Amino acid sequence: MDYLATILLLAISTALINNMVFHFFVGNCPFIGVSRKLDTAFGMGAAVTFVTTIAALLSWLITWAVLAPGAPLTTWVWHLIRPDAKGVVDLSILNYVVYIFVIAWAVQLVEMYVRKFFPALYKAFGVFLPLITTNCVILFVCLEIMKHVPSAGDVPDPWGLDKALIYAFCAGLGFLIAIVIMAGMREEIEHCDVPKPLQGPGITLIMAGILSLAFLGFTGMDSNLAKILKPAPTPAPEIKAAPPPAS
Amino acid sequence: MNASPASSTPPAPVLTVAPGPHIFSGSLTTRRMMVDVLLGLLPLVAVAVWQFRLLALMQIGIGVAAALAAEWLFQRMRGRAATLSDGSAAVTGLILALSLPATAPWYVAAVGSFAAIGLAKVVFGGVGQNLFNPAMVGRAFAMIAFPAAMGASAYVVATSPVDALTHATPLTALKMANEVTALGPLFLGTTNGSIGETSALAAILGGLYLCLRRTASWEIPAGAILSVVVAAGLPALFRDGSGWSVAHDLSAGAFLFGAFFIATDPVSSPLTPKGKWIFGAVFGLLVLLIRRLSGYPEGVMFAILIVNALVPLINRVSIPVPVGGPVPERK
Amino acid sequence: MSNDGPTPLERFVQGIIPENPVLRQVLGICPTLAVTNTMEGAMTMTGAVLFVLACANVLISLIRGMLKPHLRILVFTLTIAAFVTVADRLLAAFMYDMSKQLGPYIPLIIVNCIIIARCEICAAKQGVWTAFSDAVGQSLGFGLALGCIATVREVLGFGTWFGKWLGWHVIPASIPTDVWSPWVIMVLPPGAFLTLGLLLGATNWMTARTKKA
Amino acid sequence: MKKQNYIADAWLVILLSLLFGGGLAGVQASLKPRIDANKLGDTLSQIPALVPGSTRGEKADAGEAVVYKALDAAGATTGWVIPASGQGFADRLELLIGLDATGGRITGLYVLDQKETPGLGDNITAKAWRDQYAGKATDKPIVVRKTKPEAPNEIQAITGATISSDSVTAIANAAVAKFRTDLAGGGIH
Amino acid sequence: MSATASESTGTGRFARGVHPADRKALARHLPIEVLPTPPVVTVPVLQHTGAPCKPVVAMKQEVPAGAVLADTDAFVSAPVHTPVAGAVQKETVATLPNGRHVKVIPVKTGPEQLSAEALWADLYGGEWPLEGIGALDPAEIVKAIRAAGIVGQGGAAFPTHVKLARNPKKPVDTILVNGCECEPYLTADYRLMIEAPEPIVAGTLIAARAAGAAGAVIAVEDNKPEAIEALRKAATGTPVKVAAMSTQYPMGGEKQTVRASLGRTIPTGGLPLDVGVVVINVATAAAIARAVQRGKPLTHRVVSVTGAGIANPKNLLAPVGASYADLIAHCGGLKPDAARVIAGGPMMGFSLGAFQTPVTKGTSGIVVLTAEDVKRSAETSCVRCGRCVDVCPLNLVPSRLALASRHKDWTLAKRYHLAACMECGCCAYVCPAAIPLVQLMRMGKAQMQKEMTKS
Repeated sequence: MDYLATILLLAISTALINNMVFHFFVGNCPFIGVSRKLDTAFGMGAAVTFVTTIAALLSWLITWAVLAPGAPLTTWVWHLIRPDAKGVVDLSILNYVVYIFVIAWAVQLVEMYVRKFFPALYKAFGVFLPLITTNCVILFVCLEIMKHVPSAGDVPDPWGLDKALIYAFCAGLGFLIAIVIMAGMREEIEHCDVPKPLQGPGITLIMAGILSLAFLGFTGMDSNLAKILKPAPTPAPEIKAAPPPAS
Repeated sequence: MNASPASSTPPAPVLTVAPGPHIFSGSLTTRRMMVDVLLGLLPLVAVAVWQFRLLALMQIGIGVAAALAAEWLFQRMRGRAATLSDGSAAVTGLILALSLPATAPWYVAAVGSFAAIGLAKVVFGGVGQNLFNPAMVGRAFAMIAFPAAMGASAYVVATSPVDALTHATPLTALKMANEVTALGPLFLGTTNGSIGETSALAAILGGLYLCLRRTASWEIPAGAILSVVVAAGLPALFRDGSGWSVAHDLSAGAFLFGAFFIATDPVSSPLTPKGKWIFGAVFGLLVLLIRRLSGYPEGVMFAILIVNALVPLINRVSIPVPVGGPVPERK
Repeated sequence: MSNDGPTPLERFVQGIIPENPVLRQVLGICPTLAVTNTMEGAMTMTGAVLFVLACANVLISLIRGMLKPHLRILVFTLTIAAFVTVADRLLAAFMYDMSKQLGPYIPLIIVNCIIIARCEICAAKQGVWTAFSDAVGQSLGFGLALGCIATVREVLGFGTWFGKWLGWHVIPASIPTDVWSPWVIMVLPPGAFLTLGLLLGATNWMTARTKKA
Repeated sequence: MKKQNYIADAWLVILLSLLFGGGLAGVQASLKPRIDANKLGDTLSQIPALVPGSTRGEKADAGEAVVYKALDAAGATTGWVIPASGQGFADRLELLIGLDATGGRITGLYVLDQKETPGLGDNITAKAWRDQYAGKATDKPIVVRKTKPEAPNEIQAITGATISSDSVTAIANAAVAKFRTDLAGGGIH
Repeated sequence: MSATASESTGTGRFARGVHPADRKALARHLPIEVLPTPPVVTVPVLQHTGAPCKPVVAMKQEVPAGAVLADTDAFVSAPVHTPVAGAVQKETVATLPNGRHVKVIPVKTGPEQLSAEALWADLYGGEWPLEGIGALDPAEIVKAIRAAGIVGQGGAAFPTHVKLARNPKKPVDTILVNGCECEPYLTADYRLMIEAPEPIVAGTLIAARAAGAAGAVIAVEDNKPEAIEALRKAATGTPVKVAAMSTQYPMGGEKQTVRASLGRTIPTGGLPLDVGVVVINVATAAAIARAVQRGKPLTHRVVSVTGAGIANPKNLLAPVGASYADLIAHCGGLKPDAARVIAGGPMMGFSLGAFQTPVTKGTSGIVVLTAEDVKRSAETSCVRCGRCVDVCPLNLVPSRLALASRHKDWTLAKRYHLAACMECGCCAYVCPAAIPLVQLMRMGKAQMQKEMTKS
């Protein structure tokens, strides 16, 4: 139950409250570029979700086993070479380089898979698939996971592979939600008399601004939900409800 | 005329040619709809002035004046004729003002109105084309911009000469202190809150007028109320009452004001009755969700904006099937 | 492009306004929105982009003769990722505050379309000097856009300009709150979206006016 | 044949990789101490302000937990600083809590990282508000009130940001309680 | 056939629609008056949906009343006849109210014509025997109808014999005779139902026999109680059922009448035949009776000349080919405040610029509106109030379709089923923003069709 609550909180917090697009601003290029039609937007969102999850799986594994300070595989290999070596081996300087290649590879994989099994979908957003490589959502998710991989000793909030995958999937889902809503609105304003200078990216950004205003309404939902779902781990028994204000 | 040679025959009629239909119901114009909204808002204005005295008049004055000024200015910037006379800007300004705390400094209503007209109306092409309810965009902008002037604390002024302002708003009291306000004051409007939202009675009166005039689609408030009753009522059946009932949820805060006057803004709501039901229900659920779970005591404004954003998708799933079924594909 | 190719000066000037990466090409939106609530953030980001772009452009330009078409993007990415790592560590070592404030947006430079676009469009085809001045021009253009947005956001949101570094209070903090209050929204995500949206509109409007005149 | 071509084509990539690898290793080697010092300094630099009388701090030996020991110029222990984190109104809050040498009294509180609502919740970083915690006894949990505090273990909430105030207090209460147990159990040196 | 066939299972109403003021009081009390034979009639060779006819008479040829002027071999077509005895003149071209240019054959009226009384007696008077209809040969009936040149008189003018010819794949169980006359102002069918119910009932039974339908229903809106009464009296002892429909525009539309009277829904893009029904107009029914029982062609029809802009509103029995000017002149001409002359009803009719246009078999009325009637506020922006959705009898979203048509966005138009629109005009009638919704949709439909056939 507690585990489920944790997962639910992570999911809601990632997909809605700290939405990739409206809160972290990542994924804005495709968000603006590929949100003209609902169908393509959905395809793009789905592709991003899929790729993000795969990239997260790979990057968590690699970070945990190889890159993080004190990673087991690296340490083992190092001890094979230098049995007398001491201290922690730290390859984290290579993180960024490795992630970007993991992402590029995952994109290739998805492209092949989609082309082979979903030709219609491939036709709809095939052109955008290579662009996903430079979609910051995926790298952002990898970086976020990097901070939580538990190999390094003093990680404040360690994530297992399960949490990393949930996080990645919901991050993609958040992007999907954002881009689908945006595409719906852009189809709707296609025939509106939008001032010329604002047509295209301008009005899209303004709508995104209003949407991010709206999404602010979810702020604090995770902490309140946490209170309901899982009572504080160390409840302070002496705390009583504050007496009603003297009024 | 009499002197003219053709005076023996009556003057030839001037005939026009136009495609049909040639007659019109004519009972309703866009402007009349806006006037209807203003009339429907009258009970709310009355309660606001009764409750908050000059403070209410000040907010309404600033809100409406700034909205009209913004409309005039921005339309001029676009090189369009200013459409002040259609009343839509006045409606936006009034609804915005009614959704503000009485004590908000002058610039809240002013900035809110400019944001409402500028960011939510003119950039989309003006009246009839905005995707979001302008008043709510303006309020959201002001609320996030000036949290101290619009947050829960802004409503309580212990030293205020106006009686109503000395208590926390019912929803804040519930969220922060688990305090339940009695239904009577909630219904009549003798509680604190945004100046137009305190009285459930006034909202119902004005709202029913709008629904009867069909200026507001009744499906939207109906869907909203139904979804709140179900979503808030079902759990209450299984739990002993904390004193906060479904009736409280309906009459506290801006729910009825939002359901009758803001969600029913035709421009930013779905096209078909089915869509309106969905829209109303989603709106109600979102209000409840934000009230119960988020950090904000009230969720009407956020719920409106979110559900406005969903309208294109709602429209997409609620395209009515023509009588006789869809048009057959031609080979 | 013609055979002579553009001169370094041309590339430099083009990057600032006519081919401004943010305002004209609408590239690199993510950092543009994320780091512009203070001028410090905007300028640090500009510096980091300048460093990465200049290094990458120069290196790519040097080895442009050896590039194989199908491995081109791979080389670009590798180069950029390496220089971003360097920039990231330098910031963490010497400007720890800014490094903390910018957080993931420094590593995200790797996927910033501006840089890969410049490598592809300019560096892979031009000489070292042209590539370098292109990098500087583009970065200045980027910095200009970020500076504009950050100015609006910081002044309205905090009432300051370079508040942390220089401590300039554009709007005196002593003004009572019933006359003026900072616009907190400008510091938050919505302010970023709205400011950039309106700035793009303003740019297009001015372009149209200049063309007409 | 084809494979050969492939490798031949990739020589540049391989060369670059080696080059960058070496370069990055150099960067890592030369900058890592400085970065680590920065990270630690973030916390350590707060210690003199959090524990009166201390001039510096160092990481204490506390098993799994992370605790810093505050030392005066002479090297004597003047108190403790514990990092604590938890859910705030908007995102995670990271706090540093200063305690006296016996752990019986809070000496100070500092907010390392927060993303609370600007203008409201972020007032938890204001010194005037944080200073309310200093001097509070740790035998009873601290209680947040919306009006003027009456009991010694009460503090006043920030107007309009009750959740943020509550969060800080709850995180502090939990962390202090845990630290007291650890200290009493002799797990901290 | 089954018992359900003749049983009316409709509720008498259809969903949505509008309730315009019917203004029928202007002419509903006026008995049908026979228009004095005009000096010349110009008979169009195409008065129907389908192939145009070729003239079969030569110039200056003397023809007796009822003689064929033009005919064709095409199945979907109907011959035209001269309503008067006289001399054929040089054929010319006339513009019909719908904008189509067609060949017309002018016939100069000869000296010998039937008197008004004799004409009425020939058309609608006398006995209309009901016995023996059951023994008629369906094929012979259809042949007689074709020979008489009968087309639908409700407006669309589709050749009636085509509808009634038996199709083994699509059996017909009910003949629905449409006497709704839902357009405001028009009273032609109403007067005919009151003054000549017998031929209508006879024609209904003959049509049912031809189509093989066991059931026959005459649907009349309930704002015409006298007509319902008269028809019920005439139909006593026959299987013909007279059903009262609610007064609702566009009740006269096939889809709506069938839905309201029989509870059946015609599929979009389909015909009443698809649900086992053939719909004919009351005047058509009377013409069928005359063609089969008296062997006479369709040469005259009742036309309401009404509206606040005409001096003396009348219901006129006019020969096909008489010009609008003849009818208007007979009614005392236009009043000074007349602003628009409409062929047909004010909802779906066409406004006229010139009055030399001949009356055709499908002309139901001439409505003259005043400036006050056609006053319309200036168009403003759509505020998506949804009034148009509330009234569309086909459950479409006119505001969206008009938007799509205006911007030629055929993807959007298709998504919202533009092609299903029947152009009844309810949407434009109610639109508070005065947007010409149906006009835009009409244009959009035509353009979409054109572009689709092109590609």
